[in-house]
Amino acid sequence: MSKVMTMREAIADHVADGDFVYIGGYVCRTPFAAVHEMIRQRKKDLTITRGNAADDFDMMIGAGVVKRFYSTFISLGMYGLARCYRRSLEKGIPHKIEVEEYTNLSLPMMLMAGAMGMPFIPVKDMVGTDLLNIKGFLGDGKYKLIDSPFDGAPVLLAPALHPDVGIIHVQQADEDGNAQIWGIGGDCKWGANAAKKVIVSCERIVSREVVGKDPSRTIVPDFKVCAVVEEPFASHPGYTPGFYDIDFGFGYLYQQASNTVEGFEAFLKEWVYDLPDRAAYLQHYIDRFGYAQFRRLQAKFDYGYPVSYEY
Amino acid sequence: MSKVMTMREAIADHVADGDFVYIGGYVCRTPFAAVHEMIRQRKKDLTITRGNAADDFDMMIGAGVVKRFYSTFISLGMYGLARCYRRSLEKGIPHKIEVEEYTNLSLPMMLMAGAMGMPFIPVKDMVGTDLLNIKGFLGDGKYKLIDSPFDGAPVLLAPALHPDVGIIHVQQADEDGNAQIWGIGGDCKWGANAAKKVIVSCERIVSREVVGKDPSRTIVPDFKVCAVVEEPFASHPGYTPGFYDIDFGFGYLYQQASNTVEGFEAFLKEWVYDLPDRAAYLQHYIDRFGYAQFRRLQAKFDYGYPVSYEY
Amino acid sequence: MTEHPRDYIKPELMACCGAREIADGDVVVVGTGFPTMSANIAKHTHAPRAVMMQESGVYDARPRRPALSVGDACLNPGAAMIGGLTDVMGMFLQGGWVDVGFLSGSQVDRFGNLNTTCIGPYDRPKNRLPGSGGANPIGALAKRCLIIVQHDPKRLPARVDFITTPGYIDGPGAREKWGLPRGTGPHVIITNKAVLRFDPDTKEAYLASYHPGSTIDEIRAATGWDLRVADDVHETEPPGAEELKTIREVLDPNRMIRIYEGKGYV
Amino acid sequence: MTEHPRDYIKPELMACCGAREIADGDVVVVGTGFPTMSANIAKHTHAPRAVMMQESGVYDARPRRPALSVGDACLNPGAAMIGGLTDVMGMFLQGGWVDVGFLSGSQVDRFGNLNTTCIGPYDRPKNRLPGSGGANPIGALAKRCLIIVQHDPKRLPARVDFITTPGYIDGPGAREKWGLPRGTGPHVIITNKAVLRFDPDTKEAYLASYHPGSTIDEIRAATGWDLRVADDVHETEPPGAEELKTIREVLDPNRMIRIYEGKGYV
Repeated sequence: MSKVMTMREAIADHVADGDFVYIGGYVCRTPFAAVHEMIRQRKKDLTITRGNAADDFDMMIGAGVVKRFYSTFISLGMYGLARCYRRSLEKGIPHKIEVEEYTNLSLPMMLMAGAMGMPFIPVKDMVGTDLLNIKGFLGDGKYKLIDSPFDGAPVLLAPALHPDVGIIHVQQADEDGNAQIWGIGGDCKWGANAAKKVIVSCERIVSREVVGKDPSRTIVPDFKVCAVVEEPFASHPGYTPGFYDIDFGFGYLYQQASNTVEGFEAFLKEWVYDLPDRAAYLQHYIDRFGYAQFRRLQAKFDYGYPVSYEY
Repeated sequence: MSKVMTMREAIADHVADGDFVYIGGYVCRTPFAAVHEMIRQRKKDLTITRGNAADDFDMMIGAGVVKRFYSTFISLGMYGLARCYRRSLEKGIPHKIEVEEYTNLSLPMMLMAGAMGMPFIPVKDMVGTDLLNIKGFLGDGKYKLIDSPFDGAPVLLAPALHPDVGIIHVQQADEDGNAQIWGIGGDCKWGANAAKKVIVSCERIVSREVVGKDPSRTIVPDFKVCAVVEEPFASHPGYTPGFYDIDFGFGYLYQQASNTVEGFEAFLKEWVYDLPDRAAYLQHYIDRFGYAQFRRLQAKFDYGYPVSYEY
Repeated sequence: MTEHPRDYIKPELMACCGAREIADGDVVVVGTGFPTMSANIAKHTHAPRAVMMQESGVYDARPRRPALSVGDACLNPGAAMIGGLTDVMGMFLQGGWVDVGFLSGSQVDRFGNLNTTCIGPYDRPKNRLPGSGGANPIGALAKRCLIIVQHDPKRLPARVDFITTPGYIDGPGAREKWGLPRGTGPHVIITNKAVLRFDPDTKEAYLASYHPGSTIDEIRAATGWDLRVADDVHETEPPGAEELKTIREVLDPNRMIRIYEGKGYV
Repeated sequence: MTEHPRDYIKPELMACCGAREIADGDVVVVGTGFPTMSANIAKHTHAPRAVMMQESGVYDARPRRPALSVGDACLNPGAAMIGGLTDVMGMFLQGGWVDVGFLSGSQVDRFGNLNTTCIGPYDRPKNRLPGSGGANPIGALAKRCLIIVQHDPKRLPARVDFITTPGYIDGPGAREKWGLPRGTGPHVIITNKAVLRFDPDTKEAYLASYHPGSTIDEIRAATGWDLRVADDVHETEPPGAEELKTIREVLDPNRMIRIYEGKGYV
């Protein structure tokens, strides 16, 4: 049964105000089209997470859709600190979000624990630091320190996470939602599988037969997926291996815009609110920067080796 | 620096008497050439493990190289019960091995914990059953039952495993040991990475450039690998996806032989002790069953789709 | 009205009994033999959206020959997803996504506990069996376990020699006490003579239906405990024409299912 | 004897200081900028078998352009292995395989603790910083951490406002008490004026060498604690000809390293 729909439908039907949303990506395969749509639909009170957040999370915070953030890190990478995030925590603009802070080891492990049905997971980091002294919306449930029942050594336990929805962008998926990736994974296999349901956006929808030619590339099985959206260039200004590169110039544009509240609002109006969907976004990109620039982002091609699963 | 060597060298140099050895495979990619070589070199007092053991483990037990076995299950699949294993436990032939019993959930999770540097891992199975009442060579270290410090619920913790050596068979590896697979994984990614060092046998050695064309297929990085052995058909009578099928007839041969101590000894003499290496084994196979039968095992070919990692 | 041809064999009836316990959309962990047959009958009849996985790491395989093990080569080409043991047993089963699991054992007791470890004392076994494998976690974590066993008093004792896989353990409240997830447990015991179900209060297996040709007395005599009989006990519905056609024309044209007759499923 | 050209800039010297701490065969977790530069200098000179990974999941990348983030597109084609965060941070780092990690922060204190969380109180921060990311686990679990920081009293206070990443925490025995693995911890602090090392007894950073052009007094005045000076304190060895050649001809022909001068590394 096909789960193919538009991003508007996917976000309207499957992301509710107040939901805990995992959003994949690590510059690589950021589901930016879904992020824009959540902002466009003016979702409220979301809890968001992934390891190593970036411009997409900053934008959601600035747009006011976020209440809580399981955080490990957030910056604009080479462009420096995340402006909206700072304004939220330093000045309460548009409101002060609540933060629960972990690390790029512990948080992905907590998503893995959620995906694997473990109630909690032992991690070796965080101990001895002020990360143990700050407790956010989880309160004492942020972690537990125990003496190992095996050898008495101190062990930190972090809780498993179970997002209501996972949103990932992948290279290809079939109409039922079997989703395939290659290249940098971040924590998206765990985040998606920890979630109660998954929205998959993809560069291309392929047949079930194509999926079956290389099943080891699948990271989420169809029975977990509630929506499949074919959305080429969905990661822009991030990248998708084999499809397009990072748009460094656009990253700079966002940094410049987000330096001020006014600039940020104007950016949102131009690139999110005034555009109905991703096609319009790309149309606007080409109008503004030219097709040649758009073309420049598109990836070179290089063959990998085909493999056979036959017997 | 190339780590390429013969199987004889790999086993002689990197498997010591008394070692704890993880041996990958799930009918799929069984490292049978390495198993034969450990028997041929008459290793002693090994501790062995993997989820769902089969004919290779039975043969090692019958050959007397095993002292201890972290077990979840062992059978000859469609051929029924594992004869040498039963003789060992029921009659002490050639000696009674020590068994520590887990399941196909908990043991792979314990290998994952070992690979991930976790001291232990919570698992939801085993509780309420006699698996908690039998403790083998780990004694009280087999598991610990605690009340979750988060919600008070009972939680079973199983210890992380750290084999001295991991032995896996893969489709391809480069000379330094970057090892790539596709198809059924069993627990070999975790078992290999939990080990202090890894022996990789492969159907083909490829260049580092070929590995780099599809790095998402790599399951073990070169710095963990101590030996690379190019050993085509190493999984026989098991299979390797894309290379050759299961040899059902040979499985029957082993079952028949292992029905009696004498039959088993004759089998070992014919297929292990009297042959110097894998080439001789295949030569003997062709001599005995004919090239046409050998050819019949070889896999059909079907193209997967090539992918690009470019930007 | 469903047509019921009369030329079926007992293993075909048993496979159909299994199939009928599978609902559309169910996520099913299968082994080889009966489980695969049952799940496929369901998929070809009333449950087209049921999906199957094998513990070795395979989801939605499209084998061109019957798989002879859960790691069979034929499960690789065409599957929707292939990972490893921790994907299927961890992410899917322990993660709480599996609706139906199949179990089998040398002994099954009145609480649906299974023994695949040993006959006789553990330290000096009369017969040493393969061990748990995936059985214990499936019994612990699948929402509904379907147990397939041959009907005789040795195989259906009041209490198994060794609990490898949890049914209702020692009765009401036991699974909860041990922290097993809510809404899981054995659902039905399918034998070559009958279908047993579990009393929601006592957690003991009772006779729900007797197969054509078997009698209640015969079944009670072949059961190792004082088998209670349902008020609405009835004859098991024989395989329907569509089910049999699926088995014989689609799933098993070589009639490999006959080997179960040789094993005593008559 | 090694030749030392005089036209190097301070960031080049700092990158070389980092490179010299890497031994042949080391497994190194790198970020962008200094760490990648240092590891590559080492690989092209005395440590050809050192290997690099990025926390995003990449091992032994072969980028054709300088990576501008640890998730950069250029890290994908040609790498030896690509997984995810739990592969690099879990399997390799927490698994105990990482020899060298690089750290940087807005504040580094005398015990090598780092702050990348906030300046001022946590609940009402004057400046809110990005958070731990991979820093805390690298500081907790890498065998030798190399800390890169600009040398001024604000950035090198006696005590950081917030310990994001553990150095020696509050001194001798603290890492052990918290159960951090043996043989891990900060190894060296490389600034634009000096190289500081850690006293094995007190765990406090002391002055090991001053860069050409900097004086001991100037360095002590620019440090937020009463900086002790090694008995064998000496001038930092300037970049060698081979090191400089590697930087300028192989690693950074566009001289992007100059941006660090603009950031104050002079």
